[in-house]
Amino acid sequence: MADVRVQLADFDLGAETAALTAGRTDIGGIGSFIGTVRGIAHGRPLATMTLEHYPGMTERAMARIAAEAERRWALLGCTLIHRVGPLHPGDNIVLVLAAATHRQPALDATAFLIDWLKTRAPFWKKERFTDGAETWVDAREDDEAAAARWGAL
Amino acid sequence: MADVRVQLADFDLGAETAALTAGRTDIGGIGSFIGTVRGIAHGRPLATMTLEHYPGMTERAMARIAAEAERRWALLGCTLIHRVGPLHPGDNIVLVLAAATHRQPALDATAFLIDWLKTRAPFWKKERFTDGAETWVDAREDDEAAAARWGAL
Amino acid sequence: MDDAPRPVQILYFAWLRERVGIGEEHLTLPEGVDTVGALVGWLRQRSDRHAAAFALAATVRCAVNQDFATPEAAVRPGDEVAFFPPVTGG
Amino acid sequence: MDDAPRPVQILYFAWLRERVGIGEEHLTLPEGVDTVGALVGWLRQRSDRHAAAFALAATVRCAVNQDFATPEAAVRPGDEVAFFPPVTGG
Repeated sequence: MADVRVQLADFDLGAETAALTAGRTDIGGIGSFIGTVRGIAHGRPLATMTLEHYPGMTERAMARIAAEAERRWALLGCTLIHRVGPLHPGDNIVLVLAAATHRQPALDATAFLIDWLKTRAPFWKKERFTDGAETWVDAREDDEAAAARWGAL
Repeated sequence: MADVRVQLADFDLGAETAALTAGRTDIGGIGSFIGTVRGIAHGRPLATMTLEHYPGMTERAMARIAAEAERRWALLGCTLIHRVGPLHPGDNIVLVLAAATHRQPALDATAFLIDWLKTRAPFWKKERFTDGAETWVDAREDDEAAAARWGAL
Repeated sequence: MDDAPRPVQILYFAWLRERVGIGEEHLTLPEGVDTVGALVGWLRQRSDRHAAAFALAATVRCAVNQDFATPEAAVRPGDEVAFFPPVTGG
Repeated sequence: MDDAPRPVQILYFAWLRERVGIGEEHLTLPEGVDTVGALVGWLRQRSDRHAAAFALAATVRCAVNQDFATPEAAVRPGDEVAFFPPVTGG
């Protein structure tokens, strides 16, 4: 069963990895991805990035994405944490962890999970720049293309 | 410049990631892979796995592999740590970290780095089983195939 | 034996919420408004703000009862229907 | 004006080290032993242990001065030449 969370607080990569692997000797590889807030967006200095979500549906969508990864690969552990609320440059946004007996399923599942999280879980980013201007981030076509690599749900 | 280390001691994923990203706001994604010792090898319970290396050449090979990743992708950070000496089931063996502006180069570089570490850096694993039997691990053909995906050096 | 018709809970997120001006409304749908597409057409006529929110209908996504839904999807009394832009998390 | 010929430093790792029985030896190579392939042929004749170590030559890898090398690679006095099995790290 995957561990799926939406939270305001930051996460701790080391602690989450330790929790996933504690006391286990069946795991051979752990892939992870962390997405972070960059200080420049579209060439302009960013003040804050605010993450909005759809409480209820977001957690369901994340659990479904994790279940799909577990269906495709024999995962021994899977953690998805996505932050919401106001974030600042350098802050963590999202954590994906996938553990398996070998590296290939762990790494493939990690890539799959972040691709699908980006395109199939209801989160929306609003950028506020240092000059006060605000804009909702547009969906990227290459995110759709990356997600489509893995085939339809 | 990549941070490349061969060491007896364990590593700390959280601390290494923090060191890679400290004070930076240009990073958008960090991929990582950790390889760990499994408690069962070839169906037999493992007591210890001992990692041998070629001091000097190993560090050179790792630095070269990291430089090749930095040539292929615009990495903003890269850490390779490989442990040597006697390890036990559940222990960490190897850490790969790759940071970039976006997730795709970070994840691709992570996969590349572990594939090439496995096939181009001089390390050798010896397994000792709980019944006392010892054996040197054979190179795997699918590791060669995985490394070959990335083309020749 | 008439039951009072149950309203539909309508949710707006991100720039749809900002354009409509509210995050949530409970509306009893008239006869014939029984799909996502029909609901969008009906909502557009409720106010200038609704019309503005749905002006670019091609960029609006929908979920019915927390599952992604197409314009053809059925909407029934008591449903939770959400409208939002393409997602941009991760 | 004769210089004493400088020896070659030969290193063995993993099961090659175990079969040869030592991890390192310093040997002055005779005339004509000037490639990796020729060195392997010469080492094989030094002892039964060397012969056993190189019995499966196809599974032995080599590095000259810490760079992977093929049987055709040159070996010169003063070089560091290492023999080892295919690598299995990671």
